[in-house]
Order: sequence, then structure tokens, then C-alpha cells
Amino acid sequence: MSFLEIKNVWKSYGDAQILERLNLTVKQGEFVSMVGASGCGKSTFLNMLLGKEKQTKGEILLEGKPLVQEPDEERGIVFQRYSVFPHLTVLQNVMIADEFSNAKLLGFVFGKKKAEIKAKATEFIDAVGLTPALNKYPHELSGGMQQRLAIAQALMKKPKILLLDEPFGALDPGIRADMHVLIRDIWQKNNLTIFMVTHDIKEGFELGSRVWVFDKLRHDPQAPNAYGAQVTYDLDISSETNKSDSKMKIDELSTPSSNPIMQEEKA
Amino acid sequence: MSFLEIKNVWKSYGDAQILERLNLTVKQGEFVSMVGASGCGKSTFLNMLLGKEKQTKGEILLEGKPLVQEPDEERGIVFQRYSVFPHLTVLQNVMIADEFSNAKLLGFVFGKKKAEIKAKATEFIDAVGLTPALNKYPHELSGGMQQRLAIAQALMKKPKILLLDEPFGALDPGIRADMHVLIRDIWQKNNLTIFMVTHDIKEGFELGSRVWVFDKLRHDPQAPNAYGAQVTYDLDISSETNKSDSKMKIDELSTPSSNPIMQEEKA
Amino acid sequence: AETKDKFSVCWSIYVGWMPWDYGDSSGIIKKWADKYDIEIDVVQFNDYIESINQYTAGQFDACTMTNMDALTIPAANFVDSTVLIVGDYSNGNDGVVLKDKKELKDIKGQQVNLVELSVSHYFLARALESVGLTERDIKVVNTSDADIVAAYSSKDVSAVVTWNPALSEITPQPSATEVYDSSKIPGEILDLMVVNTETLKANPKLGKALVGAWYEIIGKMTTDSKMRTEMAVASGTDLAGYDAQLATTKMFYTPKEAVSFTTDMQLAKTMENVAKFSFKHGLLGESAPDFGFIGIETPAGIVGDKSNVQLRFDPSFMQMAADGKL
Amino acid sequence: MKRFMNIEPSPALRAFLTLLPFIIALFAYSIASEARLAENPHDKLLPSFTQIADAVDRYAFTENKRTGEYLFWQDTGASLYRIGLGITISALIGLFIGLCNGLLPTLRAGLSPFITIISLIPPMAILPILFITFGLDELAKVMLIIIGTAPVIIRDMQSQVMQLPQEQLIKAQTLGASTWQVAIRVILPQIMPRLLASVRLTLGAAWLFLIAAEAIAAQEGLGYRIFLVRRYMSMDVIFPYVIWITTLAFAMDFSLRKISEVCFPWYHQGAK
Amino acid sequence: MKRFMNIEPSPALRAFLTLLPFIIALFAYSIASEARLAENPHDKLLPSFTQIADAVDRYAFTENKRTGEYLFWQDTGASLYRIGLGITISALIGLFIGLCNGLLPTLRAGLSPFITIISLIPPMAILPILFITFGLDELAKVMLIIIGTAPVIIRDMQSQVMQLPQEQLIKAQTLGASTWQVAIRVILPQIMPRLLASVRLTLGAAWLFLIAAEAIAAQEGLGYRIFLVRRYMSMDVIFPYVIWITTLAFAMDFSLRKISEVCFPWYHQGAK
Ligand SMILES: Nc1ncnc2c1ncn2[C@@H]1O[C@H](COP(=O)(O)OP(=O)(O)OP(=O)(O)O)[C@@H](O)[C@H]1O
Ligand SMILES: Nc1ncnc2c1ncn2[C@@H]1O[C@H](COP(=O)(O)OP(=O)(O)OP(=O)(O)O)[C@@H](O)[C@H]1O
Ligand SMILES: [Mg+2]
Ligand SMILES: [Mg+2]
Repeated sequence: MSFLEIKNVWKSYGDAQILERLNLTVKQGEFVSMVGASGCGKSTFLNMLLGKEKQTKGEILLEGKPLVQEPDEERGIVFQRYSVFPHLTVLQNVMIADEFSNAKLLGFVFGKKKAEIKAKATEFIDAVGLTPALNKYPHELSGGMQQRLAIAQALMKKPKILLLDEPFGALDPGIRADMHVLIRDIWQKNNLTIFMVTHDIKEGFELGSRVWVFDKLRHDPQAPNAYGAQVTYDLDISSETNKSDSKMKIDELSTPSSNPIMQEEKA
Repeated sequence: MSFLEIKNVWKSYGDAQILERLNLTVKQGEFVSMVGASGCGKSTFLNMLLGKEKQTKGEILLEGKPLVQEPDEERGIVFQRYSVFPHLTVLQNVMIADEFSNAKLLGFVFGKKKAEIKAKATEFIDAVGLTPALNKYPHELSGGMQQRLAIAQALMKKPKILLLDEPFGALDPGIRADMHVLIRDIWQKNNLTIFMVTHDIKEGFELGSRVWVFDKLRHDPQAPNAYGAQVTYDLDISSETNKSDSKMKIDELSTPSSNPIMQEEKA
Repeated sequence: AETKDKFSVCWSIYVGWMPWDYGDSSGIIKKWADKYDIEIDVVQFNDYIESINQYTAGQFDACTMTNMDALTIPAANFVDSTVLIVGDYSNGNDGVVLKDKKELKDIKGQQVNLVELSVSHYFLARALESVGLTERDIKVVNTSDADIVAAYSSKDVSAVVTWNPALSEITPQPSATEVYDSSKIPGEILDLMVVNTETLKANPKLGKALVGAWYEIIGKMTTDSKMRTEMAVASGTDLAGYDAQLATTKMFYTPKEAVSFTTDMQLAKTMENVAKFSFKHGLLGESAPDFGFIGIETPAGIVGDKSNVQLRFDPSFMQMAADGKL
Repeated sequence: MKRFMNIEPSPALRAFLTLLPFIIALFAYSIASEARLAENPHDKLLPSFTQIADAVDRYAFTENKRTGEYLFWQDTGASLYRIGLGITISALIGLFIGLCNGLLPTLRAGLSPFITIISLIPPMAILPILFITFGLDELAKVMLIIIGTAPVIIRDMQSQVMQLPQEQLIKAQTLGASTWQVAIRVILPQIMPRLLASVRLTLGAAWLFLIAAEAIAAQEGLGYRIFLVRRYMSMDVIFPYVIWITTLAFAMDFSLRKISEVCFPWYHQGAK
Repeated sequence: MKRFMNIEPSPALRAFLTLLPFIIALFAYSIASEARLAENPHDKLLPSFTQIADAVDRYAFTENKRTGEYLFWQDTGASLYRIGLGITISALIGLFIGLCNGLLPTLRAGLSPFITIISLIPPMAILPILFITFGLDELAKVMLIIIGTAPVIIRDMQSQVMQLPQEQLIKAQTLGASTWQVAIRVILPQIMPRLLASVRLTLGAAWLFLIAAEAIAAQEGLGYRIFLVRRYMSMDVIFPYVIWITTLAFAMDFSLRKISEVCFPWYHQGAK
């Protein structure tokens, strides 16, 4: 039994077929980078893992059991934006994760319990390097700091899977580099299973232990919505040897003409 | 007489000193990349070149004459966002540039004049590769296509100076590469003088014939606003030899610890 | 005022004034205006007070109103006004209604809903006098006349003073008893056509045309049920409803009746009462030292300050009609 | 079991749920009406559905003997004319002053605070002044609507103009546009859909002022009729009139939205 | 010469321009007033400033002989109490139903269209029903304000909740939040400042309804006084009352904005 099994999964919205024939298995502790043209269904796939969308056909098993059909604590998520609560300070943003489970009725905890949660939250905040900003509101943080906060939040629940949807897409290149260091560090220390969507192929290869390329194999010019995207490449780059093998792949994918990411430019 | 002369220019907003002691000259046809930490005054500098802001001290001479104190046809601009008119199609967006000068009263042109402008606009649209999207509205275009449109618009007026404020900041890496090809091409063909602000140091070195790094040399921890930024490096990378010399500079600037861009992260 | 040949007249919906609407739509007013070679524009108001205010502000040359409002609004604002036509007096058209109580005395201590400072208020004061009570024994709640019927149906309300048609909507209700009505004080609540004195002096034609038209219309209405049906519809009810309202209104169908009412001694007495009430409630203006501050001229003599006459009852035009001289 | 917030009703259930409150309301009304009529058959407060139908027939489908007109349609026409005229003028004023105010700092400095204060004056309180200033014919009624809604539209337009990205205005200037050209080629077309949105928002107030104005001085109109028969508490007439006004208000709102969607597709991109 | 749109007035000129329209308005009034008073010294339509000052003195600073109270302050108290209560209840209803509607698709399917229709009914037209249902005392006045403003606030709150980024709701769920916890910990605090904004927007309507209610049945209140003295055309009383109402409306608007800025700094970040 694999950690996560995706068995013949299809997904359509109405008439539009988005994804088709996905058959994939993932082991615990893998870091899967997902790349592909804009609108090809990467976020849709992530939403299925999250439980926000339901596959039209097929099944997704987590540790042998079908995925719960709504977001829950097993799966953490960081979006490109809006993943933190603007009305809470950094500390409160992280503490709220444990407050939810400890105060089902009131939504707030007090006294000793609160001190405990605070201690735990402070640790996670420290892990992402936000201790100096403990009492700041998100709008006082830079984009990179907000994403760190979102990660700290997600880690509080010790999720089995961490989903990242273009987590660094809105950041400046310099800050991205820092975030890469951080996320790799966190991945290794916590033995997390991570799924990350990115538009930056280099980033995908740099961080992932595995890269999935989403693309449409079949295409009907008369009915562009008739066929969905599949995972056309599934590259294991966990070992150094694989990595250098894949270097060529990167270059191949990065030349504008064959680059799937470029397709939407050809209006 | 240089093309553009910046003589002892200072700029402050109220108590906050933003820029100080700028003494720079630029020859016609140069491509100046400007990098520096967020908030150090790059946009402010661009706004002074544009005529939107007035320097507090000193003077800026264009071909020996002081700069006109409001935006005009001599200086084209492309912002990171919102540089095109959402209510006009691609063709209309480019045509409007010449409609302004030809219909002072009505704002619209008709008949033969219109056909002329249309022909001219179509050429520029073709130059940026937007011909297939001639009759689309900006919201139907991708981010990259919108920026191409903004460039075509600006070119219609044959500006003496083209100002670019993080023109590719909101684009995906793959699309950026394409845009780099385009802008270099346009720069060389039109013998333009370009000023470009960027957050991506690599991009700055790749495109520019000259790179300015903005940074504060003097710093008073008690009064962070007391001193302004200056141009701390002025690198000529127009020839290949200079370019390789500068490679080291890039690497030096790119290491996170010394990277001025990273400063805002140290909250 | 200068002589002119275009005039505007306003009126509001009330049983005794519906003939003006008929006169307008049937062309009778136009006929009389043509006869005197003038133009008369007739404007209907939904809101009674607004019509008087407009007249007072000088937007209209003539307006329908009651004797009390003629005193407290135009006259108290020193817009010298002349009563051109005394059309009718309320003879049961106003009433005090109590809920679940049978006698007027029972009103003591209650909240009374009425249009404050209106002729209803005056009528209530007269009613209270008749049983030896004063306004101090009750509490007045200002309530819009359009909503008084709805107000009566509300559980908070136990006493109302109002006039027709609202009155006839309230009295049939099982809980309602009409403990006092205006037939007990006949001739005190008068419905008038009031004209700006200066305008009338400069343009007697206007007075002649209006009076002539008025008596032509009401002369026919007693016998012409089709005519009354039209008036009924325009006032928002049907013939039966309208006839019921007419029954409690003492119309002066002939100019002779009106002239003899106006020349009677009693009118001066009534106006003195009204002036006293108005003064007590501050309606004659802050500068009024006593009830006689504003003089009222009646054929039987002047009430109050002779040097400051602002309201005049002038039967001469009705007399012309009676004499057939129009 | 999903969280309640994650449960999306099926289309059938959704349709049922939508109708439910209307059905309950009708049902509750008919019970209350029957109870009142059983107690007093002449009660007018909650007329039965047949009584209401009768009234509709009388007003909408029977010729008025006197004028040969159909009261209901005559009232509708008069009111629609007034509100249409009022709101159109308001929109034009709002567009013009709002655009100028938003674009020109000098003008804004002078007018903006004044208009803010004006917009806070409750028009109901100055009704008497309005009537005396503007007379009593159609103008006064239309003026009340204008005074009640124009300041709001002006302020809205002004803030909409100021919210347009500065980048666009600068871009236009670098393309050689004069202030006038910026106004008519860049700003005007972009705030047109916002004007429609603003008009939609003020429609409720416009109806309120229309009814208030008609209540005081009018000879026809939906508000006039309601106030006229209110003296007799003829709810059998008032109810259909109220429902009709609500329908008209809805139709106006709906068509404005559609017009905006058809004419300004680029504005509604976000709503896709 | 700069383009007109690029000319920023200096602070001094700005202050002058701001005052200019007020000065012109005052000046125009005093001329009109003098002209009318010259014709008829007892004219009350456009009283002189001294007459207005007199009236203020009489109403605000002289004890009423009969009741021993200061009419002006008594009216102010009554009106503020009514509008305060009405708008508070409206806000609470709006917050509660709007939040539930926005968060729960099932509830929204049922209530949203119904509330949309309700919000289109002009409350002035159904006054008789309100009186009979809610009586004539304070409750009725407060109810008119509630009926006039609550549907608007509900709809606004609902759309505000729906505009919150989906990401946040999902994030909360991945942190283990139940529907209830999402409501009170994620949504409630975030829409509080929006509620204040919404209340500010409906304040104008609330004043209108208050004045209308007081005009119809009351014993005290600002609207009551205005409509009562209308009976003898005391513009010298009406003017200060209107100015006072405008001032109160402005003060309420201003303090709501300040409260919001102080209590919800994170909401006003964009306004910096
Ligand atoms: N709720 C929905 N209903 C209908 N169509 C949808 C829905 N969500 C997404 N789609 C469509 O599904 C397709 C895939 O969307 P998705 O967001 O998964 O793409 P993506 O690969 O994440 O793109 P991007 O790189 O731009 O984020 C798109 O064509 C989109 O329009
Ligand atoms: N109109 C203004 N009034 C006052 N301060 C201003 C104004 N415009 C900019 N500033 C301040 O001037 C400083 C420089 O701003 P500027 O936008 O030029 O920075 P930048 O280098 O372009 O930053 P970024 O890389 O984030 O775009 C900032 O601290 C900013 O807050
Ligand atoms: Mg996506
Ligand atoms: Mg900048």
C-alpha cells in the first residue's frame, strides 16, 4: 500500500474535460513539483487532493482510505496569496490553529492552555524566522514574511500532506531564494509529503524530489475542451544522478518553442 | 552636452530624504538598468525623469534643457500594471496615441486620417507580435501580452526616453525570457534611451548596457529617514569584456547576506 | 399689487372642496375665467398644509382652507387675506372618537391622537370645554391625517380626533364611539376660499370669476348624482361614501345662505374663540402680545387690533352672486 | 458528514428553498386575513385575495368614467416619467461634476467638502423649502429626486475617478493627451459602467423621494394614489400598488445591470 | 503651463476654495432674505440671521413654560435615541443574517432572493401595516428605521462575506475549524469594520426614515418639530433644526469612521 494512490482519476467541469487518466502513486516524504501551462488543471488537481473538488471519475486513496471530501487537518495548504488571516497578528495567526481544536464551542482558549499553545506557536514561528515580527499584523509584513507565516500556520497541525499552490509566485527573485532554503529545510526536518505547483520550471527542479509535467496529449482543434491534461512527464530527481540526467530535460523544457508554459502566449 | 544630465539632484518627501547627491550623465541610446532595495527610491527617480515629481534640489537636463515638469510625449512609460486602457481593444489602445495629437478637440479621428493612424498602429502591433489579438480587450490578454501592448503604445510617440518600472515584475519566468528578447530588439532597432527599474538583478545585467545600484551610503539608526539613497555602483557593461568583469559583481550582489534587495526582509 | 390676467388657485382634497376639482375638469372654471378675460390655473394638493404654505409664500393667489388656518398661517404671517367664499361649515364632519369608552368625560388622562395645532386641535379644546376639562387633562400626540385610520387600529391608540373621510372609516368599527361631533358647535369650523387681499383689490375679476363658477357648480350638485360620483372618485371613495360625508357638512348651496351666515354676529364671536385658542398655542407668532394682535374684519365688526387687520370676511362678491350680477 | 458551510444545495433543492419564504409569506398572510375578516367582514387592513383582485380590476382594467383612462396605467406612466427623468438628470449631473471633481484637484478642493455636507442634509426635512423654491409642477417632484440622489452619485463618481489607476492617467499624458482628452477618452468611458452601478444603488432612494413628493403635491402617480387611498385604509388598493412598485424597481435594477453587461463587457470581466 | 489636471492647489488656496461655496451660499441667502423681508417684514420664509438666532435661543436655551424642558435638547435626545436604537438593531440583524447567508450556501439559497425583494419594497408605502403591527409608540419609529435599513445591511454583509478570499476559509478548515469556528474566528472579526462601513452608508436612509416616522406620529423629536412648526411656516425654527440634523449626521458618520480606524487598523492599511 502506497502512501497516496491516484487511480484513473478524471475531472471535468460541465462539458470541459480538465484532467484525464491520472494514475500516480506517491510515497511518504516525497516532494512533488507540478508544472504545466496556465489553465491546464494544476490547481484543480491540488483542489482534489485538498478535498475541495471531487474527481468526476476514479479514486484517490490516502494511506489506503478514500480522501475526506472536504479540507481537514490532514492536509495543510499555502496559497500564493491570502493564506493568512489579516485581522490577527503573527502569533495569533499561528495560535489559532490549536485554538480551533481546543475550544470547539467558544473558539477562544484561556489560562494555562493558552500559555501552552503560545509556547508551541512561538516555536513554529521561530522555525520560519518570524520571531522579530511576533506581534505584527500581516499587512505590516513583506510578501515573503507572509508566506513564511502561512507555512508556520500549516505546520502547527502536523499535516500528512502539505499542498503549495505557487507559494512563491508573488515574491521577488531574491526573496524566493531564501524561501527555497526554508522550505527544503522544513521538508527534510519534518519528513513531510509535499505537492507544489509552480510556474518556474527551475524552481520545480531545484526543490522537488519528483517533477510532474501536466500537458494535453490529445488535442481537438474543433473542440479545445474535449480532452483533458495528463501527467506527460514523471521525473524522479531524488538522487544526484537523476538530477543531472534531468538537467537536459530542464533545458529542453525551457526553450520557448517547446515550453508548455508558453502556450497561452500564442493567443 | 550630454543627452541627459543629472546635476546634484536631491529629493525628499517632507522630512524623509529619499535620494541625495545624484550626479549622472547618460548618452543617447544607453539602456540603464536600476536595481536596489525596495523603497530606496527607484520609482521616485523614474517619476522625476517622467516629470511627475519635482526634485527638491539640483537639476535634470534633457538635451541641455530642463525637463518639462509634467509627463509629455518626449518620455514614454511602461508600468508593472495598468499601463493599458481596459476599455479599448488592442488596436484602439495603440491608435489612441495618435488620435490625441490629431483630434485636440473631439478626441476622435475619422475618415482618411483614421485609416492612416490605423495603418501605423498595425505596424507597431505587429512589431510586438500582437497582430492575432488585434481586436481583443486587455482583459482577454495574458499579462505578457498586456505589457507588449503597453510597449507598442509607448513606441507610437517615438519618445526620446523610454521609462520602464518593473515592466516584467508581474510575469512568469518563461514569459519574461520572451519579453527580454522583444525589448532588446526594440531598443536596438529604435536607438532608444531606456531606463528600467527591476528587482531581478540578473535581468538588469542581461538587458542593460549600464547598471545603477541604488543604496544608502550613510545611515543613522536613530533617524532612518535622515539620509537618502545614492547610486553606489555605476557599471558600464556595454562591451563584452565589461560584461564578464561584471559577472563577479552579480554574484557578489546576489548572495543573500549582502544583497540590498533582501534588506526589507530583515524587518 | 399690479393687475394681471393669469392667476393660480390651489385646493386640497376635502368633501367641501371637491367642487373645485369638478369645476376644473368640467371646464366651468375656464368658462367663467373666459367671461372675465382672465386665466385661472387650478392646482390640486395632496397635502393640505403644504397648499396653505404655498399660498402664504406667494406661489398662489387663492387657496382653500379653514377659518383657523386662515388666521394662523397667512394672516399670522402678515399676508393680508380675504375670505372670498364661505363654502360650508362642519356639521358633524369632525368628531372625537374613543375606543372602548362611551362618554366624552372618559377622555380624561388619555393620549389623544390628532393633527396637532390644526382645526382638530381647536375642536378638541371646544369639546373639552363642554365637559369642564382642559388640555392639561389629556396628552396630545401629533398624528398625520393620512395615517389616523391606521393609527386607530393600533393597540396603542385609545382616542382620536379627526375629520372626514377618516372619521367615517373609524366610527363603524365595533370598538369606536363618537362621543362628540362638530354638529354640537355648528358654524365654528368653516371651509373657505381665501384670496390674497391685494390681488383681489387690484383684480376684482378674479373674485367674480371664482364666485360665479363656484355657485354654478354647487347649484347643480344636489340633483346631479353623476357629478357627485365624479367628485367621489376623485376623493378616493364612491358615491355612497361621498354622500355620507356631505350629510355631515352644512353646505351653503346658495350665495344667499352664505351671505347671511357671514353677516351674522356669531361669526365675530367664533373668530374671537379661534384667535384665543391660537394665541394660547403660540400660533400667532412669538411677537404676539395677546389674542387680538391680528385683527379680523367681519361684516359685524373687527375682532382684535383694528390697525393690524390681516384677515377679512368680505361677503360682497357672494352678494353679487346672490343678486345675479355676475 | 460535511461541514454545513461546505454543503451546496442541489439545483432542485435550491429552487425549492428560494420559493419557500414566498410561499410561507403568502400562506401566513391568507391565514391572518381570514382571521381578521371572520371577526369583522368589513375590515380593510388585510383584504382577501379576491378583494385585492377586484381592486386591481377596477384600477387597471376598468376605464375611469370621468377621464376614460385607466388609473393604474396613468399612475404608472406619471411615476415612471418622473423617476426616469429625475434619475437621468441626477446621473448626468453626477457624471459631470463627479468626473471634473475627481480629475481636477483645484475643483475638488472647492466642491468636494460642500457636496459632502449637502449630501448629509435629509431632503425630507427641507421639503417645504423645496416646494416653495421649485414650485409644484413636475419640476418640484423631479427636483426632490435629484436633490436626494445627485450628491450621492457625484461623490461616488468622484471616488471612482480617483480610484482609476494613476498609471493610466500618466500613460495618457505621455501619449500627448490634454486634460480634456484624458477626461473624454480615458476617464469617461471607464466610469460609464460605474455610473450605471451607482444609479442602481441610488434607485431605492429615488423611489422613496418620488413617493414622498407625490404624497404632497400631485394629481396622479403611484405614490399619490397610495397616499390618497390611505385615508380610507384601502389596503386592497395599496397592496397591489406596493407590489407593482417593487416589481418596477426590480425591473429597473435588472435592466440596468443587463445594459451594463452588454455595453461594457470589459468591466464585467471579474464577474465571469 | 501645466495641464489643469496636474495643478495641485497650495494649502492656503485649498482652504480658501473649500470655504468659498459656503460663503457664497450664506451670502446668497442673506441677500434673498433681505429682499423678501424688505417687501414683507413679517415674512417667515427666509428669516434673517437674527430671527434664526432668536429661534435657537427660544428653543435651545429657554425653558419651555409649560413643561420646564428645553425643547431643542428634548427633541435631540428623542431622535438620537430612536436612530441609535434602530441602527444598532439593524446592524445586529444585518451582521447575523448577512454572515449566515454569506457563509452557508443552503441558507443563502433560501433567504437571499427573498431579502432582495423585501429590500425593494418602499417602506413608506406600507406604513399603515407597520402601525398596526407595531403600534404607534417608540417601537413603530424604530421599526421603520429597521425595515428601511436592515435589508440593505444584510445584503451588503452577505456580499462582503462572499468576497472574503476563499483561500482563508479553506485555510481555516485545514487548521481544523468547524463552520461555527470559521464564522466567529475568521469571518466575524473581518466583517466588523465592513459592518461599520455599511452602517455609515445607510445612516442617510436611517435619518430619512426617522424624520418620516416622526412626522407621522410623535410627541417629540427633531422630525416632529420640523413638521409641526411647518403648520405655521416657522422657517426660523426649521433652518436651525435642519442644520443641526446635518451636523449630527456628520458627527455620527465621522465617529463611526474613527472607531473603525482605531479598532481595525489592519482594515485601513490600504488607506494609508
Ligand atoms: N469551478 C470551476 N468551474 C468551471 N471551470 C473551472 C473551475 N475551476 C477551474 N476551471 C477551469 O479549469 C481549468 C483549469 O484551471 P486550474 O485553475 O486548475 O488551472 P491551473 O493549471 O492551476 O492554471 P494556473 O497556472 O493559471 O493557475 C481552467 O480552464 C479553468 O477555467
Ligand atoms: N508621494 C509620496 N509621499 C511621501 N513619501 C513617498 C511618496 N512616494 C514615495 N514615497 C516614499 O519614498 C520612498 C521610495 O519610494 P519608491 O516608490 O521610489 O521606492 P522603490 O525603490 O521604487 O521601491 P519598490 O522597489 O518597492 O518599488 C518610500 O519610502 C516611499 O514610502
Ligand atoms: Mg492555478
Ligand atoms: Mg517602485
